[in-house]
Amino acid sequence: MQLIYFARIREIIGVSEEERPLNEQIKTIGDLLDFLSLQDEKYSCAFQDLNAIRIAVNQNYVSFDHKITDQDEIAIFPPMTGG
Amino acid sequence: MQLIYFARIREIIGVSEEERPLNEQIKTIGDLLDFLSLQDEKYSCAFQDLNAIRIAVNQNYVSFDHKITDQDEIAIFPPMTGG
Amino acid sequence: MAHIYIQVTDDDFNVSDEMSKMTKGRSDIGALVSFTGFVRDMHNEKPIKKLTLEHFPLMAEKQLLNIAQKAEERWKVTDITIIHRYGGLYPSDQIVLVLAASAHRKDAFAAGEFMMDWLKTDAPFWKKEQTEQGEDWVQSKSDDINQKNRWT
Amino acid sequence: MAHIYIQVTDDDFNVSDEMSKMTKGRSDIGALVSFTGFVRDMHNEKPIKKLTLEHFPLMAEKQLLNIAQKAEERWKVTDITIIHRYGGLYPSDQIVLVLAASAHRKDAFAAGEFMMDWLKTDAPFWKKEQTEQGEDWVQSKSDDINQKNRWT
Repeated sequence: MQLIYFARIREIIGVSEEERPLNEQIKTIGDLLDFLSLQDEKYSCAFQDLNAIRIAVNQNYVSFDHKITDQDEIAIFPPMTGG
Repeated sequence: MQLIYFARIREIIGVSEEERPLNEQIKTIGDLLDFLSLQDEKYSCAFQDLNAIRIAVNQNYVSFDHKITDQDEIAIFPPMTGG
Repeated sequence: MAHIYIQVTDDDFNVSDEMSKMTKGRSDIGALVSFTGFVRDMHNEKPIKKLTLEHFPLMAEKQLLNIAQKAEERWKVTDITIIHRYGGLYPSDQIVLVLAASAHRKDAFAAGEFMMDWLKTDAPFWKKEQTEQGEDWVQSKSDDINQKNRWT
Repeated sequence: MAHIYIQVTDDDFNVSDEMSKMTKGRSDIGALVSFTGFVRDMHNEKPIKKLTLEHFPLMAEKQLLNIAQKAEERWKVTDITIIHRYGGLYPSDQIVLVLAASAHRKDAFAAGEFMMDWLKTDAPFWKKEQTEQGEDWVQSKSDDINQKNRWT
């Protein structure tokens, strides 16, 4: 799966995108965030406050219980401040 | 007093303004409309539906019980359709 | 105190020019809402050939200023422009322009809509329509009075 | 079906040009509401030197279209334009333009305000402010979420 980060999340993680293989521990967005947080402090810091995390899969907003596939483009970012 | 008419009222009465002396029968706007209506069919026709009459004295909206003086400029017109 | 600019005219206006006059050199304005009213080619299912606006000149300026001041009292607006035309107009012609500027969008939207609602019922203008069937005065709408009354 | 025009760009826009594109040759439009958002020189009592807008390109266009279509479903609008800028902006620069045209003013105002409320919370743009003290991301406001939720 393709992971994309924006704004504050991108700055903390230090890259704007990365490719990761799906594994059996990761079924949902929530699992993915947990998995990454255990891998590295940067992720656990970026995903610390889940109220300040928004997710889009293939450019559509989804909730943390959304199921993911290996072909998904998963964007992780803070609440939007457009307009 | 100076009387000014607009729109449909002006067309029915046939003049856009006229000078009239105040007399003892006329204390309020309501009295003025009654007095004019008795003078001529044009006025009684124009003032027939009081719901469709608006009044401004010296360019301020007033109600039918507003007291008038001989120096007043009294505008009589239908509901506005601006904007 | 908001900057208020009122104009009652038989000339056309340019929205962009009016916006530029208002915002030029200003960096305290975060939100600018505009309303432009146009003559439509249909009204009550009748094709419109021409629209003539009669007005009460002195009172029109006074009332427009009055409406702008009421808006200024209710919302945090920095600038207001109201331009209202009179005379003979044709379908697609501009009739009225209202601009409301503010630091924040909510005040600008509310002030703009409030002023338009007042204009419909309290600005001394009267519209006469010319159709194939002849000429007739546009009736005021009870809906417009309800719109205005929701602000009180 | 309303005519919808969406643009995500690092260029400036001209409000009058966008209005003309929309209304040219049209006599079914009675009401045109515009919202223009500008960079202010102050935010949370701090002087702003620069504002940088980051965005998610593909999704931005998709979401703006989505927002326009939601507005079109709810109100009788004939035309919608949304232009949103990204990149480096300075105080008094234009950020966003929303136009909503309709036969009647009520639909145009409601659609315009609805789209702006959605843009604030659902358009994938993020603002970073540069002040004397350095750079920081603009926090989303709970007030904006409340504004948006009043439409649901």
